[in-house]
Amino acid sequence: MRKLLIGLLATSAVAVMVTGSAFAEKMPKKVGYVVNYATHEWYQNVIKGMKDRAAQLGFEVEVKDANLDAAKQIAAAEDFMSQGVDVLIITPVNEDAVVPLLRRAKQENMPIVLEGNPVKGMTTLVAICDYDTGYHAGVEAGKYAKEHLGGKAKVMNVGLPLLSATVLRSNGFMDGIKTEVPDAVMVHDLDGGGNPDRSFEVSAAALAQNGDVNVIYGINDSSSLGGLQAWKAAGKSQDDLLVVGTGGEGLAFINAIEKEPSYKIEAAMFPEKVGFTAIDAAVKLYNKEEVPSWIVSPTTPMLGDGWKKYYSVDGNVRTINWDAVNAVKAPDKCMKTAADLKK
Amino acid sequence: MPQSPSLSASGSASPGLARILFRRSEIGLVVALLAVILFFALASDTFLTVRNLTNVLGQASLAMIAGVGVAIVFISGEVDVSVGSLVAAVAIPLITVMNATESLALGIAAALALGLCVGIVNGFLAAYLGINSLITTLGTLFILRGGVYLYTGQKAIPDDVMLESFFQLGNGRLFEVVPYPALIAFALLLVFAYVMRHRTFGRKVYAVGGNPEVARLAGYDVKRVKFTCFIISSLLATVSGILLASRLGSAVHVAGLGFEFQVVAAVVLGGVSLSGGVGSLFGAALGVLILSFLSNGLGMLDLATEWQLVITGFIIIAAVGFDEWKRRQP
Amino acid sequence: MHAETLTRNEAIPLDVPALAMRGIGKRFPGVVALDGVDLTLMPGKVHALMGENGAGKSTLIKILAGVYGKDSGTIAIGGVETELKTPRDALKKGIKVVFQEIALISEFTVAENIFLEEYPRRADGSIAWKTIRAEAKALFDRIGFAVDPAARTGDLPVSQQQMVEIARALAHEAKIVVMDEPTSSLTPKEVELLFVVIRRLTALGIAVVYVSHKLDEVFEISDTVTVLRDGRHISTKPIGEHTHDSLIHDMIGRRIENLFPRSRTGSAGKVALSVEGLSTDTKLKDVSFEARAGEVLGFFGLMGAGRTELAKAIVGYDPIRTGRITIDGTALKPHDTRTAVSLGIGLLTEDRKLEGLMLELPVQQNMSLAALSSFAKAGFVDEGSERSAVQSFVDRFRVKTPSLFQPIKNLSGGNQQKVLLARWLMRGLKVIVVDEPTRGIDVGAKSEIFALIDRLAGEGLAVIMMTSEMPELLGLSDRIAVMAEGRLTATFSREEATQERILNAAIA
Amino acid sequence: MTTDTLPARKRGVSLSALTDNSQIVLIGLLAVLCIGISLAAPQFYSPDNAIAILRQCALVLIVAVGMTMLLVAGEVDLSVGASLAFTGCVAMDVTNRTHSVVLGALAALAFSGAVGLFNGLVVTRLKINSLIATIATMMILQGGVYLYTREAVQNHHLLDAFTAIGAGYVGPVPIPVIIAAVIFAVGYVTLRFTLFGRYLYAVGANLRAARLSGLRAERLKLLAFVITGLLVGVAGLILASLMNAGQPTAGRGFELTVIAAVILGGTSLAGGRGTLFGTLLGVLVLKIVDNGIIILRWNQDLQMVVPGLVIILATWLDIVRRRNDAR
Repeated sequence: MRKLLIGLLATSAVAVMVTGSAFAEKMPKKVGYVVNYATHEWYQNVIKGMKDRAAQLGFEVEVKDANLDAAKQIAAAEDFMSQGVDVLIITPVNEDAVVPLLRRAKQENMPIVLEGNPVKGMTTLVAICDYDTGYHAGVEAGKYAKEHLGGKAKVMNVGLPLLSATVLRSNGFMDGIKTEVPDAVMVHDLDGGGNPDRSFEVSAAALAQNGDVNVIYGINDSSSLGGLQAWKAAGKSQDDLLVVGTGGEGLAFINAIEKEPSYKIEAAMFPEKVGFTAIDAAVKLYNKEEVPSWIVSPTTPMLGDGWKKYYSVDGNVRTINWDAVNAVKAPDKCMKTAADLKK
Repeated sequence: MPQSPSLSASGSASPGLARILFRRSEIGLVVALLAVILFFALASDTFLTVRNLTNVLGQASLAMIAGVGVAIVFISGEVDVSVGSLVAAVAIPLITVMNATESLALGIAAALALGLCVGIVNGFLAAYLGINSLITTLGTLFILRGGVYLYTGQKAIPDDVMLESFFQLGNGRLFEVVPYPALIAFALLLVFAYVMRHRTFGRKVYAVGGNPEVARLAGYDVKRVKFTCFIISSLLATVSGILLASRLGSAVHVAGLGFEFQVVAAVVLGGVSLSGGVGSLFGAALGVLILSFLSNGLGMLDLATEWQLVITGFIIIAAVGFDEWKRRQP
Repeated sequence: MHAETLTRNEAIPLDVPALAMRGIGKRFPGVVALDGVDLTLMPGKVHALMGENGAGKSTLIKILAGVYGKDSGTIAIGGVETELKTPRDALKKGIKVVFQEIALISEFTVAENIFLEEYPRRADGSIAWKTIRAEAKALFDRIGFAVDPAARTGDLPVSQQQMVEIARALAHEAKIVVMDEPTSSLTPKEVELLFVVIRRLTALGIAVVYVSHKLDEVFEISDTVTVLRDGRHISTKPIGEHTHDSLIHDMIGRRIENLFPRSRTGSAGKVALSVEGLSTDTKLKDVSFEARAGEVLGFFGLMGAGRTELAKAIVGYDPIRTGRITIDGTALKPHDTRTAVSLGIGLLTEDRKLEGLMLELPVQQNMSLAALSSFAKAGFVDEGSERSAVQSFVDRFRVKTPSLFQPIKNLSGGNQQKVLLARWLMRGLKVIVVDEPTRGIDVGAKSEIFALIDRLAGEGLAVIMMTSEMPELLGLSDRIAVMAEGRLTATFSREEATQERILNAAIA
Repeated sequence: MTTDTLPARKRGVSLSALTDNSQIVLIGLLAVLCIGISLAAPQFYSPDNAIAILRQCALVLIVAVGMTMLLVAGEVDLSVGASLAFTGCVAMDVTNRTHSVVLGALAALAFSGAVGLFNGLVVTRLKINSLIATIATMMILQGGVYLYTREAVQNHHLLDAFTAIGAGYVGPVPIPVIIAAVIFAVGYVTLRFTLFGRYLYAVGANLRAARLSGLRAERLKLLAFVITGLLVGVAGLILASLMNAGQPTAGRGFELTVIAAVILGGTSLAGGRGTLFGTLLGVLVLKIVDNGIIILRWNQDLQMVVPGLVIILATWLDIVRRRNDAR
């Protein structure tokens, strides 16, 4: 086992060197990343992935946090441009709100990599497919329901209508689960605010209104865990329950999978990989190479102990297994995007 | 008898921009601002560039415009915290009307109309019905934000017509140097500083906030003065909202979250008292600038948000505490 | 136009009453403040309005100023019936009032305060600051008051603020000028200047209402006197038909004998309070005195002399710079009301609303505040014994209240004052400082308060009474201390004290 | 009427001893809400929902007890939301390290008490308006919690006692509800019957009068801040237990919910007026509105709009009522 691990590490090192050498000709000195919400674990891991990758390639990533403030995001990008970074990576607080910024960046010849969701006038986007992530998790949930829940799926969606990405996940999940359990229904469609205490609160009320639920889907780990905690607090047994989380950015879901009998599926979105991919895209833009307008970063549902394939945990430190993650295939194109929501 | 000729020579009845700018209470703020700038100029090599300094002026202008309005309400002895939601709300009529008519002027008119309505509601509830203005405007803060979410279905409304004039409003620069928002902010600051100093309305605001009973005896309609202050505050926040919408190119439902805290903190830092009658608009503007340069500089030093929050919190306590201490000295 | 304000306004007809108030009535919760009062002012005449505190002068003036609405009666100005609903209405009709309480914005300069009601403006509508400063200066020069127009008003001593108030009434065209106790803190020289101004006003055809307690002033300046008592109109006569005695008789009525019921006969006991070399940063300079158990020590001083500051310093409320305060032999730590109260000294404040009453709270809570800890066992308040104690004081002091749970804001001033006095008596004090104990209290309640104060001294308390009312000072005090400019200028025994000697010491 | 501040204690406790006019309006509102919601959605009266509502109320009520004391004393604390999140993290972290629920709870209380002390000192010593001072503290805590932990502090100790604090039951009653009930009862007695409570009203009603009467106004306010802090600690502990993690992102907007409930309950922002019984009603009304919107499956965005309207309306009714009283 240990030998295998060492072997894997060695190959990954080689892989890194190979990919690294592909860019050997010209590296930017400094890349700026304006993140929408740095204190969130997801973005902590995106940043970690970026910094790791940039260190491998031998340059610096500087991060500014918009802290969910659309105006502050524009200000941070302005600051980066006047500081003279070579490439800018942006995770928009809101996709529509960075259109003028992209226009100004174009005027100043500042290459920009977007992370998250597509924006009018963008050059390239690194993103996971939110709909697909939900969809594949939904398919797995459907299979689980057929095997363990008597073929019934009554879903409580602890959602976040505020963001198109999270709406896509919920939609994908329902569409996916219906491929296996055609009469699956969404019993509750909730706004959990994406945070645990609010998710708990609305779930508790919803479960009291109608407790006939056997699947809890959360658009992120805080939401699914908030929903699960509300289930437990209502004194319900986890025997006929399936909890599906999304993101897999921190230790919370690992803790839950280990300890909660109903927490069986986690739709992993590999934030580190998103960061990794964004840096590679930034280097390509810097070298004025052709880049696809949409670079998909892979996601995959992890079933039960499946997370151990991608992550190892030592105390409070989680380490990504790059080989396994790099081996996950990403689709060329998302099944549905935010543009489809507006139709 | 504390009646020194030097004090009376610099007394408040002296016009002239320089003398207004450097009246006693504001000198401390100017020094603090210069200290902040000096500190970051030494600590970061990218801070002290024309580009960065003008950037910060542009970024500060939104809080400055709304801050002028909030300061006027504070001086009248009331509070307005509804501006955070208002800047998001006014973008909806602005963008919707612009999309429908392709006219920037009509869009701005629609936005101002909404701002006026909110000002009237705030002013009516607080000044005429006598509901505590903190509660009133906290209520409208919630109602407006909820209303924005309900109306937009929690999605941004994009600018479909992409008028160049609208883009330039928030993003353009005069002679490629000075951002237009900064010019607008400075112009509005001067206009309202003039009003507060040289028009009877402004003096009434100070009198009403300083001592409402005396103001009433002097024949002022205290309620109407306060009512008008709320309208001014809402209209100025609307201007901030319009510039913000231009910078964001859309009506963003989550825009301005927490903006009210930022503005209130800056205004209080600028020496405008929560109890009314004291403070100046230049002080408020300096408060905004100090916090903006602080935020920019800390960002340049690569300090994460958490440090920025902690440092800003302590600076507010220190600055306001110092101000209170100074005020208590005989 | 402002330069011309002191020229005769030809539009004023001299034979039509400038003001005719008929049958004015006004009631407040629990008090009839005015009951069918008449007042007629003729142009170019000075009309004195007299009466004890609580007689209704201030209410009448406030109705005239549009501060209060009247409940009944009519008001005619220049022969035309009119309503004065707001201060603005009154100002528009040319009624200018110099209020007893300073009505100035302390953050503004003197010059700005003068023109607060109507700022001179330039052609473009902006405020003509230069004109304001120049005219304010010219105005002061003309009147002869020495006040710096550029000074921040809040920085000025009270006497100068009073001059600013007076000057303000003259800055604009007026038909009627009302002065409510304008001289209470002015020096005799300044009073003379004021009289010159008043005479100039009457020469211009302006009707002047002059409210004062000071008989000499009234005899000197007024043409006609109207006396009010208990909210009723008593008399209106030309001043020539009055003597000092007749005027006092009209003001006080039969009560003159029993207004100050001095019951004490015994001599004062041991020293209860001793103050040595007390100075503060704000006002007081080297004040030393002693007060003995069982005596009333009266403190007199003009406005701004430092009486209130002294009161606040010796009860530990305000910080002091130097000096030593000893209560019953124990030194008091300065700026610490808690120890002060536990040592047995308390203050009945001058400003009931601001510093005494908890307006929204009921009578019971207001009365028991200082003594509350004595009703507590293990931190819990025994409300039974609290209530019976409160009830017994309500009975003894004859506090008129529907119940102990009535919010105190609904009580009359006299009853409020009794509750606040009871607050301290319930606590059991050695020294009580009473600051203007009868301010805003009607005459009936006044004598009750006097009787209470007298009884307190009789029961062995040292009473320190700060007052600007000469009759109550002379009527109640065993000894009289006089203050001026923050210093103690003289102390008289009851026998030595005369109005003249006291005033001389107060002006020094 | 008797009084709207300290209800008169009659011989024996009758309903009128607990209520006054403003509370009758609230009780009526509560009844209308309950009847209206249950007519439209019968599940409202299910035991599950009742328990869910009570548990939600518990968290808010615990902090609202302290906030009522603060408002009565004429001060306010906006940092409770940020402090709630931080305390939860501290509680979980210390329990993880020590495997002792007692130590974890003590650490949470010590931390939140210290925050209260800090607020109190800043307000009473530096004389900073408490609104501004506690906004600053809020910023410091929001930043500080991320310096302390980047991610949610997970439950590694798996102690049942810790889980029971938030999610346990005694019979059919959730433990947080019992804790809240006890705190409410103690708070009620404290504010209503003790010297400390009576002094808080005096300090809030007239600071100068209180000081002149020998009350240590500054110390009383400081104590109210510390009590509020400690109660935030209790709530933070319950939240961490309920969430099974210390969540640095928790508590956003919590301070506004608490203050809204207290004000709705008739406590004046100006100080000196208010009762804990009113606060209880305020908490119930707000949380039932919140719950009703979900039960009725209305648009959840209304959860922002409705409380805003309710508070403005309630405050206005209070003004009208007091104006009528004055006549």
